[in-house]
Amino acid sequence: MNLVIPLIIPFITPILDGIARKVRAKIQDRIGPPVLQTWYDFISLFGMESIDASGSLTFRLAPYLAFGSAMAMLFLLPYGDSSPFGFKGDLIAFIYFFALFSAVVVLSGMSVESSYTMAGASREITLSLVFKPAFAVVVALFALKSGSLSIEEITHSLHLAPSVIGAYALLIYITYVEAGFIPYDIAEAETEILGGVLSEYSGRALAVFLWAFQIKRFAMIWLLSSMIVLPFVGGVKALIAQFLTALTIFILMVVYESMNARHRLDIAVRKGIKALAAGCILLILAFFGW
Amino acid sequence: MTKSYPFEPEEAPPEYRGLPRINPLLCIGCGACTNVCPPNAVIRIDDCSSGTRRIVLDVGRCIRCARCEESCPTGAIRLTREFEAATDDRNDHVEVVEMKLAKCRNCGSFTDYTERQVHKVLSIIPPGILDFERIRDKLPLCSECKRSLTIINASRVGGEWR
Amino acid sequence: MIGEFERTFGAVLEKKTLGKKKVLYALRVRQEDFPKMVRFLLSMPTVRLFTMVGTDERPFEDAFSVTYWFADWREGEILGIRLYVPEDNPEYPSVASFHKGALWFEREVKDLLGLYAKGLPDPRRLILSDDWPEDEFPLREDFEYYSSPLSERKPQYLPKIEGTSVHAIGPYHIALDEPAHFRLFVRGEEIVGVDYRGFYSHRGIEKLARGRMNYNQVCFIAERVCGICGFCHSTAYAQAVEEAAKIEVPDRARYIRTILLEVERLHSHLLWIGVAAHLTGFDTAFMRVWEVREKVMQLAERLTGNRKTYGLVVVGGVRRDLLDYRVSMIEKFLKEIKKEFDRVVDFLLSARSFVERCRGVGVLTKELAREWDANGPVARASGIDYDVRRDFPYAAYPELSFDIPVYTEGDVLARAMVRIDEVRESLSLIEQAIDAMPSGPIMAGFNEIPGGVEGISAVEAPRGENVHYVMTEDSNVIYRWRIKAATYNNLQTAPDMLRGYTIADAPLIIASIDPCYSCTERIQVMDVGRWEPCP
Amino acid sequence: MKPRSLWVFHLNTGACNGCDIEILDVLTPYHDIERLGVKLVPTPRHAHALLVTGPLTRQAYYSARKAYSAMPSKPRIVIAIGTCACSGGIFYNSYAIRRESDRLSLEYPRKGGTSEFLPVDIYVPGCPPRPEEILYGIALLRGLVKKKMGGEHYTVKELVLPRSQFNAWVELLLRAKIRREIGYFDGYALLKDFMELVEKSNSPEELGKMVELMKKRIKDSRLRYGLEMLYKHYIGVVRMYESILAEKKVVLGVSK
Repeated sequence: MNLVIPLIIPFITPILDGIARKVRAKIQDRIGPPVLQTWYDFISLFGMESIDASGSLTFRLAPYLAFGSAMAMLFLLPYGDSSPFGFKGDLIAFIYFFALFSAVVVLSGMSVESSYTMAGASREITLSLVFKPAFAVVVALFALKSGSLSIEEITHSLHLAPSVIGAYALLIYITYVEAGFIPYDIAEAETEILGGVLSEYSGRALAVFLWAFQIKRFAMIWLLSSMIVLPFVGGVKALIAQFLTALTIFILMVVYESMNARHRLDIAVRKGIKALAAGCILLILAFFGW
Repeated sequence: MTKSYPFEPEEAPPEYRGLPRINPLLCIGCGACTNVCPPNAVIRIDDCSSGTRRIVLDVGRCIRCARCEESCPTGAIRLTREFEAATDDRNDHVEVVEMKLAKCRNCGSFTDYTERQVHKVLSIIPPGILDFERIRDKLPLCSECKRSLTIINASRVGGEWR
Repeated sequence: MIGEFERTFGAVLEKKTLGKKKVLYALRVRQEDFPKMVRFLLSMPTVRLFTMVGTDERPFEDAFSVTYWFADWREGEILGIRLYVPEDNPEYPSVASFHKGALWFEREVKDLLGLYAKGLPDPRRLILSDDWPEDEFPLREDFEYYSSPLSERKPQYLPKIEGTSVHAIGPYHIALDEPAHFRLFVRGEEIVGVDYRGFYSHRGIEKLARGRMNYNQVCFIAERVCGICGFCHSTAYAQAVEEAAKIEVPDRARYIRTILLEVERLHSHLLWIGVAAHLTGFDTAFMRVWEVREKVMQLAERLTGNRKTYGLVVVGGVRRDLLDYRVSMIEKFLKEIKKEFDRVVDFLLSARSFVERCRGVGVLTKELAREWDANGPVARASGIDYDVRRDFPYAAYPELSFDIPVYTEGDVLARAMVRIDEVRESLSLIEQAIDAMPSGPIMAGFNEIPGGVEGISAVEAPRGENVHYVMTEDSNVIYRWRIKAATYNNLQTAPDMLRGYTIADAPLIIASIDPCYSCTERIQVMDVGRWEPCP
Repeated sequence: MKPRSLWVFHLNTGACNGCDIEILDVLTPYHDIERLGVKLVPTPRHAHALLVTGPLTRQAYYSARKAYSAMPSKPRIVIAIGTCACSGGIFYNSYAIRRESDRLSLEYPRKGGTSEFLPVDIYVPGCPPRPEEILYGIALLRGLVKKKMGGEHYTVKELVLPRSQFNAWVELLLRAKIRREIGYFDGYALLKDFMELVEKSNSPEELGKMVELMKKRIKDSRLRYGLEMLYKHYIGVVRMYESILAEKKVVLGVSK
């Protein structure tokens, strides 16, 4: 049972993307594609050849590695009462796979001689250098406050404190950024760098890569929703509550996304540094027991 | 806000300049449209051996400026309000009107205008303005014969043709 | 300008008056005086290089000619200096060596006519395709418009700047609707140098008009110089012919032209605002602005029969009248557009992330704008108070009142603000024009246009001045027709605007010119993805 | 092939912009092509289909071919948007246009455009095509609508001449006049009504009265103006005709 849920989720994410497109369409005063459109897209992409644009192994393996790490992120998350592979330090493993995902993206971008993928890769590195530490600081705060590095244990042993509230706020922000919504979809900006690392992928490999991005996005949001729901609800109800919360967060994020223009890298980095600084201050506060 | 087209039919506004269409009942093959058409979408092809003229309209070349409509003396070519011209075969865009060329009364070869043109010209000349019967005799002449007739006329100074 | 010029140089020149405040001088001897004259003219603060025309005048003057046209926008005067260039030694002194704005003009004349400007700073090929042979010049009279000689493909790119990598935008890039090839030399994300190879949309329109068409057919190809400001081009062309042939256009036709010119400005500016939002990933604003624009398009379709306002202008007037019901339709649409436009602009400008992207980006100083002869919203955003509608009045503009928005910041935001303000001005202009529209015919009666006469006319397109020059020939044919689109000058400022900013800004900066490659390139800059490796 | 998902790459081969803007326009709320599963993608690598616009200039040819070859080999759909892409349009035989075939002046369907170098699946003519026209083309590709165009070849024998003799001659002369007064579009429609009055009336005076009556019926001031002018020109033509008859000159030759 535990294993089934994270195996189902990848099949739900394209539908969520379809919902996002529908919501965006509604905000833009139009009908939009059918909810299953992303699925149709994937099915047709799976039927297409994938062109090997670079000839390097990294380029060919990257989509599958990204998919693998996104799936690993899913398996480490709690679903209701239990997590399939939850262990004492699963949050660390989560961060590991999360960083691996970025690394794969960067490597795939570097493996092609195209200024667009290069630009995408370098943007991904720059963003990672700021936002990944900020995420780590938040995690450290939670660990400090709960004395644990397991997601489940953290959620059950957190106590309300100013620093914890601050950490939640920061977590929401970082989730938004790492989920790659505008204004932070800088590394995959279509109108600037033609989709960044994705620009050289085609057919099947593109579908796998896009799918991996969606799963990763969902995993980030699921983590956030777990952190919000699990302290209050338990049992089967928790799973439903998690899902509904994740859906709500997702839709809210889509709505916020469609009200914004993309940031330039330097602006995003400046905001990231502010988030990191805020995280550090919170950590100090937490250290002193607030 | 979104329209339901293409799932429901839609009409272009009454002022719209859509696909041109030739009405073969009215076309006299004068080629006025072929002279004014900026992209040469309407062309005139004369086949002197079989004595036919084809007016060929290619919608896939047409820029829908309606100069042909403006210049057509009989109102045969009109821009409709239709716009759905997408197809997988370019031959679907072609409209051909074929008609007979007039035969020269003098030498029997084909002239560079059509029987319909002759017919039209004769039917619109107001009574009394032209010497009716004569013209009827002389009208279908090929350019060769016309030229020689002009020379003959010029040599007959003061003659009845001046 | 004309008075002072004549006092200083009048003695060595042959004078020909083209119209009120329009003079053409021919300099037959002592071409070395020419740079002095140009320096003298350009030293005046309100004089700009208007356009430059190269003509094959061998059939009647036994030489080629190049004519530099200058415009004094304060006094509304236009002055041309014609140099005759002999066939056996096709050289003339370069203006581009001291005035940047002349660079493309001289490169163009070199490509199309084979006339070489002595001292031309950048003699690379500009207009013709890379596979065009070196010794064929399409605008010469002995070249047939339909022949298309092939040779080996030799692209000419600028050498890479030391220590940089090349980031190509184009020829096919989602941010550019048209093919153009910018090669950005970048250090990290910062742009340090730019190379442009454009003219992917060169379609040889000027030669087609000479080879295949009569003067009235040219109107329809003039519209297709550009799909956005087509009406401006056909109006400018028709006005040039009308000026040359001294055709008096009926008042009603002038008003109808004005209304449609402003309708076109509306749709073009709305288009631009939407595209700017789209380029920064702000698709909601893009959709909403275009929703308003769609109304303008529907209006245009009902007024002219075509969504792009094509097919209305002919020499001597217009082809369709505005019946009463169409006028009331304009009023109804205007009311809706006005209300919705205010709403979407508030929405767009309330998004901080969008404004942050535009402010302080792509700055073009007033000095640089002068040097490159920038015009239209680009110039007005850099503090140059110049608008053809006011300074060289045409159509019904002299009878209407309007403000010209001028900003001094010179950044993308200023250019956006100029356009937003102009949309409001356009709305008021259309209202005024409707109220003042006289009755009467819509086309002038005339039979033929005379041969051997010249006309020059400018129209303020949404992007700036479109200058059309016409020289006629007998039997209703145009001998030489020269189109200068606004982007022709504005695009040349792009490298200066791009330098120092980042790759992320590049599409937005390029777009802020509102470049119209097809306009510029009838006879077009950018770099491509991996499928187009630069040789 | 009836794809439910169609990712398109937009390829401009030297178009005037008109078609390109209309392609963007189909994305926007009124038309919303995303309904049909169409998405504009940034690189040909992602694309199922190419939307080609423009008459194929020589400079654009090389990059266009590269973009095509960068697409995945299946399905590689090519959609020619606009008259230029279908056949070269108004620019078809310019020196700057790439050509593989001769541009004879007498061949049909006319040669030029995208089909010069790529196999085209759907042609969508129009200058520029209305957004609805593009939607229709995509719907045709997806098999949602039926084809409406078909080639026609007429060899009709009979000829219809709506008017004859004097009135037909007058109509021809008035056509040229009304074009200058209120334009061909409204003018010709008005002229048709006017000619019906002419046919009904027996004398210019009677016609004058009928025109006055008709003017009262028409609300539009411009049409009233047009009618007035038509009557004026009609009288002018009648006078001219009478004076020609009076001078008893026989005119040789037929005016066009």
